[in-house]
Amino acid sequence: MGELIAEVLRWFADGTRWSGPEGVVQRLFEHLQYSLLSTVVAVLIALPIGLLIGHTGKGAFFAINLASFGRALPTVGVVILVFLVSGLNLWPVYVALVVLAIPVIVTNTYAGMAAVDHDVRDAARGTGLNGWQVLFQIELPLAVPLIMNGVRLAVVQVVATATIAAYISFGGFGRYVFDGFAQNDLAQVFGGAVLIAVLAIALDLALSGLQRALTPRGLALQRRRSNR
Amino acid sequence: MISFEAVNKKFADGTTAVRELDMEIPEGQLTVLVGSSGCGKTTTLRMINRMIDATSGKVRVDGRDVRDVNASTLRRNIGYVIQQSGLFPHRTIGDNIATVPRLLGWDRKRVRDRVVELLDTVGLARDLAGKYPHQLSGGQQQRVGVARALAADPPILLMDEPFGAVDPVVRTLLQDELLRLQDELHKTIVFVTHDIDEAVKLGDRIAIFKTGGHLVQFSTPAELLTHPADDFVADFLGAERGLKLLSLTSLADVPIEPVTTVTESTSVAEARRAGDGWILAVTDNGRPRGWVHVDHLPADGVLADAEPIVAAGLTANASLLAALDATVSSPVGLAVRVDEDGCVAGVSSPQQINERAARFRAEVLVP
Amino acid sequence: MKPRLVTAGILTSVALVMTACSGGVTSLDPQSSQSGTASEGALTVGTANFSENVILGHLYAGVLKAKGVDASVKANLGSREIIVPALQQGDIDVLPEYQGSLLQFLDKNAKQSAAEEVQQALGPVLPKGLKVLPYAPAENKDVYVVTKETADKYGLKTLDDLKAHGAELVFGGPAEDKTRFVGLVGLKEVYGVEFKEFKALDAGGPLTRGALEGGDIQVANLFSTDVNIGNNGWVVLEDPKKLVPAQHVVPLINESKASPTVIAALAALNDKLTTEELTKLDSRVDNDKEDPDSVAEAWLKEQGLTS
Amino acid sequence: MRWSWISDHAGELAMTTLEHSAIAAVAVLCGLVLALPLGVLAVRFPLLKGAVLGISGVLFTIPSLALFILLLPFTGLSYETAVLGLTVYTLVVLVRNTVEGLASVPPNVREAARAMGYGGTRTLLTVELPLALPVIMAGVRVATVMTISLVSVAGFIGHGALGQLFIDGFQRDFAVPVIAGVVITLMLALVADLLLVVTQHALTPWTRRGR
Repeated sequence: MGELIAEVLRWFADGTRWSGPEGVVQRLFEHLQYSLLSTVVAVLIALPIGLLIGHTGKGAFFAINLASFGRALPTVGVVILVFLVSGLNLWPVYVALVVLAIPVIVTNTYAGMAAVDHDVRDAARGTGLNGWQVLFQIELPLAVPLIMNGVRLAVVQVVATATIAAYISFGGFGRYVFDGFAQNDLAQVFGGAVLIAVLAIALDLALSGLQRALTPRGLALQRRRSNR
Repeated sequence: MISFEAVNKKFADGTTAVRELDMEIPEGQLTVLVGSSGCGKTTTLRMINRMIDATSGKVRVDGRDVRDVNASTLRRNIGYVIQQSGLFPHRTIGDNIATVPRLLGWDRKRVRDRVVELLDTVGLARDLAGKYPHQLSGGQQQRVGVARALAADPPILLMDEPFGAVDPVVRTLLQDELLRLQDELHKTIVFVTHDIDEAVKLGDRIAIFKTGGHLVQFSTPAELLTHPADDFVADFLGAERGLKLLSLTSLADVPIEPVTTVTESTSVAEARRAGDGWILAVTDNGRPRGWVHVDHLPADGVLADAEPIVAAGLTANASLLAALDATVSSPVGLAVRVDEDGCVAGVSSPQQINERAARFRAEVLVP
Repeated sequence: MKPRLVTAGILTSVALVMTACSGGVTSLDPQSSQSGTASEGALTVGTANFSENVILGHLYAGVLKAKGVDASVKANLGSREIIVPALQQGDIDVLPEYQGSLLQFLDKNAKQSAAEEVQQALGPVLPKGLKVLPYAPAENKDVYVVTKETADKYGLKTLDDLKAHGAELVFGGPAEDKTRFVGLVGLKEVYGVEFKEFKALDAGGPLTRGALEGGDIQVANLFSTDVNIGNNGWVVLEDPKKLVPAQHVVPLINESKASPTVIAALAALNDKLTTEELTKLDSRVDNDKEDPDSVAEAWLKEQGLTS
Repeated sequence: MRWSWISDHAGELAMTTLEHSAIAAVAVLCGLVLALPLGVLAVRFPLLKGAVLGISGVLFTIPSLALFILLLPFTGLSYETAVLGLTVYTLVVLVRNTVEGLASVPPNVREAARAMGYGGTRTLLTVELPLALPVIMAGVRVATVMTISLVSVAGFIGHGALGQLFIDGFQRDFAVPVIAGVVITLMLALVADLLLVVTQHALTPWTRRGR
């Protein structure tokens, strides 16, 4: 074990590891590209669905089961299936990652909407806000913390799963995992896993900053108080 | 004026919340809908601003069927206050109050001025405008709820158990405030509660609902207390119907007897000379302080040292019930009367109060 | 119970469960419980992650079953780099191998090229406990393939010709090519070829073929038995300096499992296993989408190896 | 598309499905048996709580394939590697839910138990754990469905059960086994989830709506 760690450290210490077309920096950009693009697309699809379900209260059953369904969908199978249809391009990766992220975001958005105080929603309607105004002025701001929890969870999963891009010859940190596996070079696998974990944690931290920034001040104060 | 014509409301799960309701809610008055839970009172209220649409029948506001008006437009012209205030937690107090004016497209300055005006109206400090709802007490939040409902000066105010979640002391305070506001504003207020005492205290008219959505009686509080329509209403009003009746009339017509008062800074020796038995101690500016027995005075010092038995002063607006209560808790069996400034004007005896009660009973019973 | 006792109890149970989860569970797996002992018990044939190797695995298992050996197949385990250690550990017992690649895997400096030499050289370098059985006539070499257009454009015939144009070409093959002698290392050392880029794909599978077809790569590491090469009119670059050694199919086996029955069964298979036959088998799986197991089963019957 | 492949391999598919279920079930059970005590300890010792939850959070960011590969030097290309790797992932969910479940027990219930003379262990076993059960079971459901899906990743180390179908289909450019694998995995997850819902319903009679 100690030997492996020493090897991993040597792997990281290798100066040529970091630059060039196969360097860590290039792989980082690739990994970010797969992960972020997928997450953004997933948000664009999932957020409206979650908001709609939460706002109308219809399809909650669908939302809850979608989560189960999404978790059960084997990513490797999806990648391969799309690959067999689309051929050698990035579609398999994006489809699999988007499909992975959507359920998490939908259910968390729905949960966020469902958690909006019934009285507040009632008062908003009773005060004369129309459906869209209730959604965008009241429900959405109040659901932001939970929606962002969903996005964070999705990003962590997507970053870890973007490893699969390397299986069908593309880049990202997954390259180190698959190459290391094929070459029986565990230090490389370990290095790749560490890079992926660090990236996931870093993105999660960045998003928690965004979450704080997006959370309305009144709500943040309230939460801080009720946590005390 | 709000009217219900043969209104029924059946929910999807099969329960009937309101059955064949015919009711006319008079303009400029405070009408209370009261009943136990599940009697349809809240449903009735929510049909007025179309939070719920009736299954059949017509709900009219100023003669117009509410179904003919866009729901949001309708609601912007009807103030709405609910339990727990329903304030938007992510918006400041000022923004909360400004909700409807902004929806109506008022300019910025007008909105700002209105917010300040309303904070004054409901008795809140102006600097609360920048705070968030959770930074306020329950009572304050409820006042903000009222201010928000009043923001665009709607002729109608719907209040759904607005004081249900605050403690009794604050509730009494808020009820008094509401009565004071109504004295000034003369809105058409529809107020839902399950508390019959609150209904009697606030309502110009009271509608009693029975489980299953029946309106059982719709009349003035006095008529309700003296002529309950049936056993259900009588039961609902409770055992102390007579006493509740006393809360409906004031001390105004009860004569005031003079009383000897001694200021609390008077020395004990001097106070002894003022009389024997119980004497009424007052503050230096004439407000009632309490009853003191000369035998219980300390050896020396001033009257205040004797720790008087507190006696609250009653204005002419105070109810006979409150006066009777004061006589019972007073060591001398007298209610202390004060003028508008709160200065002691004299006392009234239980006999005098009872005489007035008897006359009142006769007045309301006769028709 | 005192809190401390509870804690101790919990820790003990955690420890017990951990042991149970890692050890006790083994018994649920029919294959892994008898590794390392006896000879004629159950036997697991492992295979690498490409079709031909999977077919070979099923052929091995088929002839062994016919001789009463309780054989099963664990297919698609990965690259040699992963499977050979698994063989040593007893996770699998037999592996269809290819002479030259195996030799260079075990001895990076091995330069033997002819079949018999390679077979001889394997003996001493094999890890303890493993041995190779006699090899089959069938051979499947790593080949470096370009499309007709590429060959014409750059005038490519042999690997030597690549040297001048390597900087313009992308090379694709399995990820292990990057570090193997029969791969980037040997191409550079023997032919002085350096490519513009290396793309890690798969072992002569759909990725590599697809990438060559689609122009993502210009030079592909495929296998000589791949019928797609001929079907697509692709050009196999000649190997005048014998970078790729003889690659006859050879069973690599755990010594403890190499009973006379097993040896005899696999030898009988060898007699029928020619390059031509192997190519046909590959084609049925890769092109006709038949299943490796059923293709193997039918062929064994046809050849009279099973009844 | 040769759909007959499915009927030709019905028996094999059934066996593979069973194998898949077994791997997932063993992983979740091992995870549960480890997570319950870990969760209890984490709730008892706040210092441990941060560490346990932190570690499980980090584990979640490691790609499952990398974890399987990194276990190879210890357990080889074996069934244990698959189960061990999957168990680690179930812990992420199960420990968290055990902690949350125990934390969700109303303090007054705990107080009441103590007031009636229950000791710590008795309170834990007869009051806290049963009341935490709905949250724990929710975790078991998530972990089970997730594990059923993750088993296929173990296909890269030869123990993917239904996941082997994906790799097989990939090698041969043949979609039918892949589709079969995906569909069966989903159905398996659905059935497992349903079974767990029924189990939870039976285990927690007090959570049912009285009517």
